[in-house]
Formats: sequence, structure tokens, C-alpha cells
Amino acid sequence: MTYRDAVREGIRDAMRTDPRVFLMGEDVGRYGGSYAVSRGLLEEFGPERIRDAPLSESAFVGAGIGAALGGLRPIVEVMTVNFSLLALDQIMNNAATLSHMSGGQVSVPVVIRLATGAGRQLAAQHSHSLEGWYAHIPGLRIAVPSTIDDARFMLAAALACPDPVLLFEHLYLYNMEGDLTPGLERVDLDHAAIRRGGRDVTLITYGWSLHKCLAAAEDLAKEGVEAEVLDLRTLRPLDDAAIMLSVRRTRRAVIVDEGWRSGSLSAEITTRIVEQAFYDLDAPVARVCTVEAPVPYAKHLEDAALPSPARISSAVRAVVTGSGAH
Amino acid sequence: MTYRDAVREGIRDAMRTDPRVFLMGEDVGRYGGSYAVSRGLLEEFGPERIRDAPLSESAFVGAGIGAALGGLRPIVEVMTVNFSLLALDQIMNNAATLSHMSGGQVSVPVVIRLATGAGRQLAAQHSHSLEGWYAHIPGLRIAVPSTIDDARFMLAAALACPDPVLLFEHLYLYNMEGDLTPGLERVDLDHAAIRRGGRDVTLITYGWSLHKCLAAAEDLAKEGVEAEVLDLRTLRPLDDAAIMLSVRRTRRAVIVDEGWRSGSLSAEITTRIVEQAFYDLDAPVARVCTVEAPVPYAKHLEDAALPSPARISSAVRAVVTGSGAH
Amino acid sequence: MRAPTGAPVTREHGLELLREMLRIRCFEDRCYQLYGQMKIRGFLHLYNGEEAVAVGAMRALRPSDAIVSTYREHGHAIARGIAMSKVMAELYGKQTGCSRGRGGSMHLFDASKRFYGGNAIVAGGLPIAVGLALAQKLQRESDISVCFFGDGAVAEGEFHESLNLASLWQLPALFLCENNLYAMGTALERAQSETDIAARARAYRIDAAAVDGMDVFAVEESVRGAAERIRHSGGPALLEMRTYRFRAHSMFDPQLYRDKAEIEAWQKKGPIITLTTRLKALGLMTEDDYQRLEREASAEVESAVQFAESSPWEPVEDLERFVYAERRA
Amino acid sequence: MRAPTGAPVTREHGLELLREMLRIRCFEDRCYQLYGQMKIRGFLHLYNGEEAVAVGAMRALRPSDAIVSTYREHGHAIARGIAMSKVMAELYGKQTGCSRGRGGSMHLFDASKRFYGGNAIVAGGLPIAVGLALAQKLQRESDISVCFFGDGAVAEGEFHESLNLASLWQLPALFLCENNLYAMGTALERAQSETDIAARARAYRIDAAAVDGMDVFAVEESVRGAAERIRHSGGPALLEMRTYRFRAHSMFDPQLYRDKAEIEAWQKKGPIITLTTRLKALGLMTEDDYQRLEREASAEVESAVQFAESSPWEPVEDLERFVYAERRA
Ligand SMILES: Cc1ncc(C[n+]2csc(CCOP(=O)(O)OP(=O)(O)O)c2C)c(N)n1
Ligand SMILES: Cc1ncc(C[n+]2csc(CCOP(=O)(O)OP(=O)(O)O)c2C)c(N)n1
Ligand SMILES: [Mg+2]
Ligand SMILES: [Mg+2]
Repeated sequence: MTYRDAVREGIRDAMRTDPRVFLMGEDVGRYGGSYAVSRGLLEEFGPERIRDAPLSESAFVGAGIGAALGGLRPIVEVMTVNFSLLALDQIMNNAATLSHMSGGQVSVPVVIRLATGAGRQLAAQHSHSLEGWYAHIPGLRIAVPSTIDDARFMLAAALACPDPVLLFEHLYLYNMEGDLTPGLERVDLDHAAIRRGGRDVTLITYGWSLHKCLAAAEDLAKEGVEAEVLDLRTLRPLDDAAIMLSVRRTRRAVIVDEGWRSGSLSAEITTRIVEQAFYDLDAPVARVCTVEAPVPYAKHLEDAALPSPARISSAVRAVVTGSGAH
Repeated sequence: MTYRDAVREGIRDAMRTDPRVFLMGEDVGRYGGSYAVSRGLLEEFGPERIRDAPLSESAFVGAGIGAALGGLRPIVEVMTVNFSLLALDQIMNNAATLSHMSGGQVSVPVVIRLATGAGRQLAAQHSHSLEGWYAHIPGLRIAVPSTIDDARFMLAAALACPDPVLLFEHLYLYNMEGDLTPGLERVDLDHAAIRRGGRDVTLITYGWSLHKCLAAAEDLAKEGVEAEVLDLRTLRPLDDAAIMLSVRRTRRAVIVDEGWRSGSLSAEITTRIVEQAFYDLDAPVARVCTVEAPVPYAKHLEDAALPSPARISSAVRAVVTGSGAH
Repeated sequence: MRAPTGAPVTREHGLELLREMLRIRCFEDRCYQLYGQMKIRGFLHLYNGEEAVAVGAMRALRPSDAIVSTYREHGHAIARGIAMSKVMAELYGKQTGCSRGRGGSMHLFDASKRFYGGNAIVAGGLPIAVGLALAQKLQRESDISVCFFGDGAVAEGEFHESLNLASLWQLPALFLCENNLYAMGTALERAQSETDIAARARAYRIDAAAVDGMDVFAVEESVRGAAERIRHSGGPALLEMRTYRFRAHSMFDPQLYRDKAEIEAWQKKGPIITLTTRLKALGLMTEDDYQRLEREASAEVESAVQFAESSPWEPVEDLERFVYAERRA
Repeated sequence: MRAPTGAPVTREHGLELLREMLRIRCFEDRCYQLYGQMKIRGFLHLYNGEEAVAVGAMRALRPSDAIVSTYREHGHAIARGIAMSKVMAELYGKQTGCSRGRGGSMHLFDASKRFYGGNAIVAGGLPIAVGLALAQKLQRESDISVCFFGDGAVAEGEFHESLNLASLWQLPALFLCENNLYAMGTALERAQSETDIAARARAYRIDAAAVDGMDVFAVEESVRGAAERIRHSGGPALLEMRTYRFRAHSMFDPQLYRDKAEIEAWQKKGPIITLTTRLKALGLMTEDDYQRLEREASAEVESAVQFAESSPWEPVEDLERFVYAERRA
């Protein structure tokens, strides 16, 4: 199955088992979802529960928050993270604050799904990777399914959570093929996962970059460098324990994320490693991020802007050999 | 003069010397500005150039961008950063991208002024400190006047810059009294400034926190700890050279900012220090930030949430003595 | 939609409405003093002059209806039945406050009363109310959602998006605009290209009417009528309550934008004074009755102050509680 | 506002309009092929069916007027006079593209033509156009700002805020809505509580009319009239151009939401076919003329393709150029 199928199965499953769940967003119904995730669901569940919304990001995200307050379990699809900027007031000032500001009287069990990321030549306004940026906001939970298993089961975990959860689906992953782990029935929103073991360096990442890191790790293995690859899975809260455990063992870390370098999640992770494992480090932490420019359309420019297995490998080499050039 | 007077003088000066300059925002005219910054300007310049805008943050910020494209030099006042969330699409997708996306054909010389910060018991929705968060966005320049001199002259530097500049004025500073440096006629947007010399540790900060750091440094001096205090002034681009120069000398750094800890500017600065001066450090970099909760109303809770001289001093002590407890 | 104002008045009904308005007025005046004494801090937006809207509206609604309000919401909270003591304790920032001291004046909450908060972002509550109404519709409830907002909010994009959604989806939402003619210092006609707010709502095919927001009976009747129609038809409505705030926008407002004569003219039309005059003229109330109601209100406010004064602070260690919910749903 | 359609037609005028529409049609059809050949990537939104709007409008405007457009803007750019070769090179991502390869299909720019870009955020261009109009007003220019946007944009908050500002401040802005009945897969009546877009504009006291967007003369006349009134009065106007897109929303759209019959019915009303028929019927044009125009358009497109093919790439080292302006203002 594809990642897309897995997400769809997750939605279908939630809709079938809990009548409080509904899906709302632009073109989720008749169009079938702009990335075809929800195709077929309108026929199965009808227009009340597969609810096409007009172009009104702020209102329908806010309506998701309100519906959650009112006892439902909305899945709000913001077509892509780029358009979520129009709904940021609702997300930061309402979803993230209502529980605390009310002294715990209410909670906001809304799940917001957003396609994220670059790599499809969609240019500056359609290529943001803002999941790490959203992870700055207390009151939100940020999760990123990067595997077929997580694509399939993270939604259920998010819906079971009383807090607002933002699920970021990288648009490059929708076509990724893979098999579900047999027998798997649920995943959590709390733990990072080691996707490849290694002793020489820890590659810390999530999303599409996970797959770039795995590719880089294969290449590095041929050179005798064994990279451990840690998939963060949730960006808020971060699983510090898993990060430190791995870094203390490998004594070196390279962080890979698709956010613009300055102020990206990689900076937060670097800082936590410095705060919690400074004396265990054999080299400065390195990071591979997106170049600090609006993402350009032309393929060669876009490729140069984004993290790639080659850039990851060379950052690892620099950290491992201590050459410092990365 | 107060910081407020200094900002007003800066606006008045710009309006007098350049007919392309105008001020636009909610209640900048008849009301005199919600923090009384623009009081009196309507009478001097009239309603065309001191332009009261309806509650429509997205449209009037976007109109500022458009007016800049059209040859004017708008100063857009977003009453507080909290409301700028409603204009984020215009800021990130237009102001920050148009120059690059057009291949350099256009530039967007708009200046957006925003009151920022907590400390006045305004609770969760009115107490954001998002300047560090905005500094993630390529294409923007982020500047923070923290002194009377900068309050007076930074606006002129921002207006002379062809790029979009966001100026963050901490609401706690408006009543601060001080004198202009005699003879000073301009400041730049490029360099950090050492506001107090010291050899034992570098306190890196900006905004209201600058004054907290100076207070902490006085206390620490009594204990024999000489803290250098670096005022960043611009958060994007960061003046790496000034940061590293100071940190290489003191070999220790504590970063103080009012953003929520995770993903705050302090993380980016820590990371740059690690990247550029790792082997010069005698201790892990420490940081003092806002506790990760929506800012609460009650004074004792709000005080506990924000950086304070006491929290800063104790972080410095931990870094200097290597006790690690901070 | 028509707003009847000629309903027959009974003593009981009249006194009840007056009592509620006096409770709010007295509360607000005390808040004003307490702000001067620095017992209350932050932004404080008083409701003086607009009491008829909260009191008339809440009386016409069911306890199970959902309410979303603004930062100028003391009146709404009190009229909704949230104990004054809990509201006052909130303004003090105490643990016993209706938001445990975290919200303050702009963020009063009471989930048990389905009072979903003061929202301090202008127009920010409208989408929330639309969502509450959507939940009611999908759960086939007969409750409605009511959203209070000011004339200033009408210019915001969220007003437009919310009205369109509510109408398109035929949601049981009542939009209650408190048109007090100013958004901070900006007069309606300097903010809106079309100042007839009810007409604006009709552009979304929403049933709408303007109501004399100084007449508590008119408010009550119009809200009752609108709520009934909404419950019956499922679709939304908007009521524009024409009112006026007697005090400054907040505690930091020198009111350069309006003159005393205008304020005084409106004060003569105030909801408390007109109702008092009317009840007396109809022989339904004596000056003694009025004095008694005022005394009772004042006593209630004083005991709320006592409660707030003597209440404990939330422990600092609990600062991060409730950022995330404490139990799993 | 009335949109006259009965203006007398001359051969020259008719052929000129037809030529422009054919240039766009031919360009778009070639883009479609090139996408299949993977020469063009990213999102590609073709303008087939809507050519009369761009051609009629641009002809009625001055070169010094400012234009803001959407992601479906090839037609606007070409009709505005941006060389096809530069547009095609942009779609190839080449250095010679009108945005130096950084913008692609959704972000065509030409500052010299006052073409301020395709904007890919629905409704995102509206505030920009308001600002351009504000600059014109404050600089006492007689130019106007024109903003193209789709029917989908009408639901966005920025539409509301922008129309209100333009009307309130009486800015020289022309809002040109291309109502092609769908926003992606969402039909107008499933997105808007009031589907009469011109009526929506009137709720802001903006002069507005609906126009047959398939009739290039009607478009030209109505835009000319509106532009003149705007230049004269200073205040804004809105024109709702009723049109239809013949192709899918973008390259990834199986069009589950509409059926073939509907598309075919609209194709018969297409702007090129109706103008061709009309000119021939009036004896103003022969089939030979038509063939010649098509050949010329096709040749121009081919040479644009050649230009794009043979153009250099922007050096990778220049990736970060223009993030900030290169000279100080
Ligand atoms: C989005 C947003 N912008 C600006 C403000 C600052 N502000 C607070 S109240 C107010 C005026 C609102 O006026 P109105 O909606 O008429 O309500 P009123 O205060 O008259 O009750 C403004 C501008 C805000 N809170 N939210
Ligand atoms: C704010 C925003 N939300 C969603 C999208 C995704 N999107 C792109 S085009 C489109 C439909 C727009 O329809 P309309 O305005 O009618 O223009 P048309 O494509 O019909 O020309 C949508 C939903 C977007 N680009 N921007
Ligand atoms: Mg008002
Ligand atoms: Mg359309």
C-alpha cells in the first residue's frame, strides 16, 4: 500500500469506530482531496461527515476547534501547511491556549492534518516546511508520520489525545509504497524510533528527510561509517530521552530537517544535546537544513536548497573525521 | 525623554523628511496609538498620512506591502504582535518572498512596527514574544530597539532598507526614561552592541531582557562575576561575528530571551556558538527563556513564567561555577 | 425580522431585569475602583451602558445553549449565572477564579454554564461559535450557539468567513453584534464602508435585524424570537444591538475621539435609567424597590470582593498545569 | 453598472482580439504537452476557456496601470505584453524566465509592465492590489490597480477586508473576479451562501456588475467603462466575469466533480469559437485569416519553446541572490 492509502485507512477506521469523528477541509469530498487522500470517503460517509469547506482557512480551522469544544472529534484538513498561515490566529491563540487559559475546564481534541514540504517544484508560496516552527507553540502537539505504519495509525493516537494535534504529512511521501507491520494495531505519540542502528553517529530527523537519512546511511556504511537513524515522530514534545540515549552512545550527532536553517527544529535539538549531553560529545553537533531562501521553482535550484543524501553524508563525514568542513 | 517619545520622534522625523512615508494602523490617528506612540501626529500630518485602519490586519499589512511596491515607504503599525498572526500569510508569503520570487525585480520596503512581549498581566492572547519566531523567515529583517537611541533612530535605518523590516517594540519599554546620546544621528541594522563589558561570561539578549540582564550583571558584579552584556539589536540577520568575538573571550554564554524556551531564538544562538566556537567553550551554553505555557494573567504566575534578573543570575552562577544546576 | 418592543411588562419581570443590570453595573463600578487600587491589573474593559444586551439576551437563552464572548464580557458572564465571586476572584488572579487566575478579565470561562470564554482577539470567537453550532447540528441537538462581538469585529476577515459558513451550512448560530459605535477610538463610519451591520449580514442570506440595545425588553424579545427561529429552521441569524459604552475603551484611554456631549446624550438613554423610569411610570416599582436592588447588588459585590481577597493564590509550581489536558479523552 | 455588448465591430479590432486569444490558447495547449514531456513541472493551471477575460481587460487598461494576478495567470501575463519567450523560459525554470526561474508558472513577474505577479495563495493578491491603489491615490496618479481573482477567493477573509478598505478609502482599484463556477472541485453554490458575486460587492457599497466573460467585446467594454469611472471618481469597482475553464484545475485533477456534458456545453460558448463565428458571419474575417492567425500564434509559441530550450540555467551559486535586495533603496 502507499502512504496515501495508509492515511486514508486511518481516517476510514476512525470514522467507522467513532461517530464523533468527521473530516472537514477544502475539497476533501467531491474532489477526493487535493492529494487524493480522501478519495472514496464521501461515498462511504456522506457530505455531513466528509465536509467540503469553502476557502476560509481561519473559519474552518476555528470551527474545528469549536466543534471539539462541543464534543466532536474533528479531523480538519488544511490542504497544505502553506495555507495554515491564514489560520494561525485560531491555532496559536485558541487551540493552544484554551485548556490553560480556562484553568483546565476545557480541552480541544481537534486533529489538524496538513501536507507539508518542498521537492515538487511548487515554488516559494507552496513549499514551506513549518512543522518545526509550529513546534515552538506550547499547548500543541506536533506529530509527523514518516512510515507506512505511522501514516496508518498515528491519526488514531491523535484522536485519542485530548489536546490539539497537528499531523504533518510530507507531500513527497504520499506515493511511497510499503507494507504495514503485520499485527501492529496502534502507535503512540510519545516516542522517537530508531529506524536503523549504528555506532558512529546519530542522524536525527523526521518526515521525508528520514528516507534521505536512510539513503545516506547506506552510502556511509560502504565507507565503514555506521550511522544510527532516529525518527523523531513527534516534534512537540520531543523525546529527549531517546535522543540523548543514542547521542551518548555514538557521541556525535547530525540533525537533518527541511526547515530553513536559522531557528529550525535542528537548533532546538542541538541546544538540548548541548544542555544535556555536552560532555559526552566528541564533536560539535552538525545540521543539514534548507538553505535560507524562499524555495525556488527551478529543479536544480530547489534541489540545491533542500537537504539531500549527499549533503547529509558529507556532513556526517565532517563530524566523524573531525574535519569540521560541512 | 521616554522610549515612547523617542519612537514618536523617529516617526515624525521620517514623515517630515520623506513625503513617501506614511503611518497606517489601527487607532494610530484619533486615538493616538494604543500605546500613545503616535499622539499628536494626526494633527501635524493629517489623516491621509496618519491613516487609521479598520480591524483588518491581513488587508492593511498587505496594503502596506502593495504600497511599498507602488513606490511609497509605509510604516504599518500592527497594534501588537499578537494580532500579526492574522497577517502572517501576507508577511511570510508576500513580504518575505516577492523579491526572490520575482528574480529581484521588485523589493518591498515596508516597515512593520509591532508592540511585543509580556509582563503587563495581559494573559495568553496578548503576551506573545514572537520576534525570535519571526526571525526564522528568510527575506525579512527583524530588529529590536532596546535603548532610547535605537528607539529614536532604528526606524530611519529600516526605512532606508529596501527589504521588509519588522521592528519589535517591547510594551514594557515605552515608559522607560533616558537621554539620547548627544550628537548621535543614525544607527545601523547590522551590528550587535556591547552594553556592558565583562570577562567571565557573555549574556546575549535583546529587548526588555537587555535591562534584566544589565540588572543581573550589577548583582553578579558584587559577587565578583563580570558579565558582558551583548544587545543583539537585529535578530535576523544575526551578528555572528560580535557573538563569537565575545564568547571566545569569555568562554561562557548565557542567552536570555522572552520567547518560549523550545524553538526560541536562544536555541539558534546556542547552535551557532556550538558550530562556530565549540572548542572555545568552557561550559555548555545556558539559556533563560519563558516557561512553556501560555502566559497566565495572575502576576505571581506571570512573573514566574518570564525571565527575571534572579533567574538570569542563577543561570550565570551555574555556568561560571560549572555546577550545572540552572 | 422585527424586534417587538411593546410586550406587556410585569413587576416581577421588570424587577428581575433591573436587578440583573444593577448587579452588572455595580460590579463594573467596583472593578473600576479596584483597578485604581491595583487589585485588578492587565486590560480591563468595562460594560457600563451595555447591560441590557447581556441581561436581555441571557434571559432569552437556554442553559444548554453555548456562549462565546469577547474581552468585554463581565456582563455576559454574570448574566449567564457565573457566580460574581468567581468572576471577581478571577480578576484578582486567584485560584478560586473562574479560570483559576490564568485568564483574568478578558478570559472568563465556565464550562458548566457552557460559557466558552472571553476571547481577546477581535472576531476570534466567531469561528469557535460556528464550530459549536456545527457540533450541535451534527449531534442533532436543539441547542444553539451564541456569539457576542463588537462592531469593530465586522471588518475582520473572520466575520466574513464565519457568516458565510454558518449560512452555507445552515448552522444554529446566533451572531449578537454589540454595536457601540466605536472600536477603540475608531468610529463605525471610519471603519465600515457599509455601516448598517444587519444589512451586511443579509449579504450572506442571513436573517438579520437591528435592535435598540438600550431597551432590555427589546433585546430579550428579539433574542427569544431569533433563537426560536434558529431552533426551528436550523439556520443562523444576526442581531445588531445598538448600544453605547459609557466608559473609556479600557483603563488607558483618554477618549480623544469622542466628546462629552455625545456621552452625556447616550447616558440619558442608558438601559438602567430608562427601565427605572419606565417601571416607576407604570407604577410597577417604587424608589424603595430600586434602593433595595441597589443595596443587594452592592452587598453581593462586596462579598465577591471579600471572597476574592481571602482566596488563595494558585501555587507557582502549578504554572504549567493545564497546558496539556491532565487526562486522556 | 451596465456592460454594453453591442459595440460596432471592426475587422482590425476583431482580428486583434482574436489574435491575442489564439496566442494564449496556443501557448496553453503547448504547455499541456510540455508538462507531459516533463519540461514544465510544479503546478500548472491552464487558462483555456477564459482567454476573453485577460484579452478584453488588458486592452482596456493603460500600460501604467498596476496588475496583480493569480496562479492561473499565463493569459494575463501574455495579454499584458510580457514576451511569450520569457514566460515560457520561466516555465522551464531558466535564467531568462520573467522571474529568473525562481517563480515558475504560478509566479510570473514583470516590473516594467507593472505586472506584480501571480500570487498562489487564493485571495492573497487582493490586499496587495489595495496597497498599490493606495500608493496611486497618495501619489495623485491617474492610474488604477487591477486585481484578478477567482470565485473561490470570495469566501476568504481577505476578500472582505480588501473590499471594505478599498471602498472605505475610495481607492482606484478594479476587482476582476473570474467566476468559472468552480474552486478546484468546489462548485460556487457549495462555497458561497450568496452566489451573486456582484451583489456581494455591493454590500461594501462598491459599484459592481456581472459580465459575459465569454464575450471579449463585453469584457473590454465593461473594463474600459469601469476603469474610466474609477479614474474619474477615485473609488473602486468590481466586475464579475462569468466564464469557465475547459481543462482540469491543474495537472492532477480527475474532474470527478463535473461531467463531460457540462464542459461540452460551455465549450460551445467558448470565447474563441464565438468570436470566430461572429467575425465570419459579419464578413469581417475569412477562414484564411483564421488559419494565418493560428499559424502565427503557433510559430510564436514554437520560437518561445526554442528560446526556453536554449536558455541557460541560473547558476546554483546564485540560489540565495535576491532574498534580500542587492542595493539599498
Ligand atoms: C485582531 C485584533 N486586533 C486588534 C485588537 C486590539 N483591540 C482590542 S479591542 C479593539 C476594538 C474592538 O472594538 P469592537 O469590536 O467594536 O468592541 P468594543 O470594544 O467596542 O466592545 C481593538 C482594536 C484585538 N484585540 N484584536
Ligand atoms: C489560501 C489557499 N487555500 C487553498 C489553496 C489551494 N487552491 C489552489 S487554487 C484553489 C481553488 C481556487 O479557485 P478559484 O479562486 O475559483 O480560482 P480558479 O482556480 O477557479 O481560477 C485552491 C483551493 C490556495 N492556493 N490558497
Ligand atoms: Mg465597539
Ligand atoms: Mg474558480
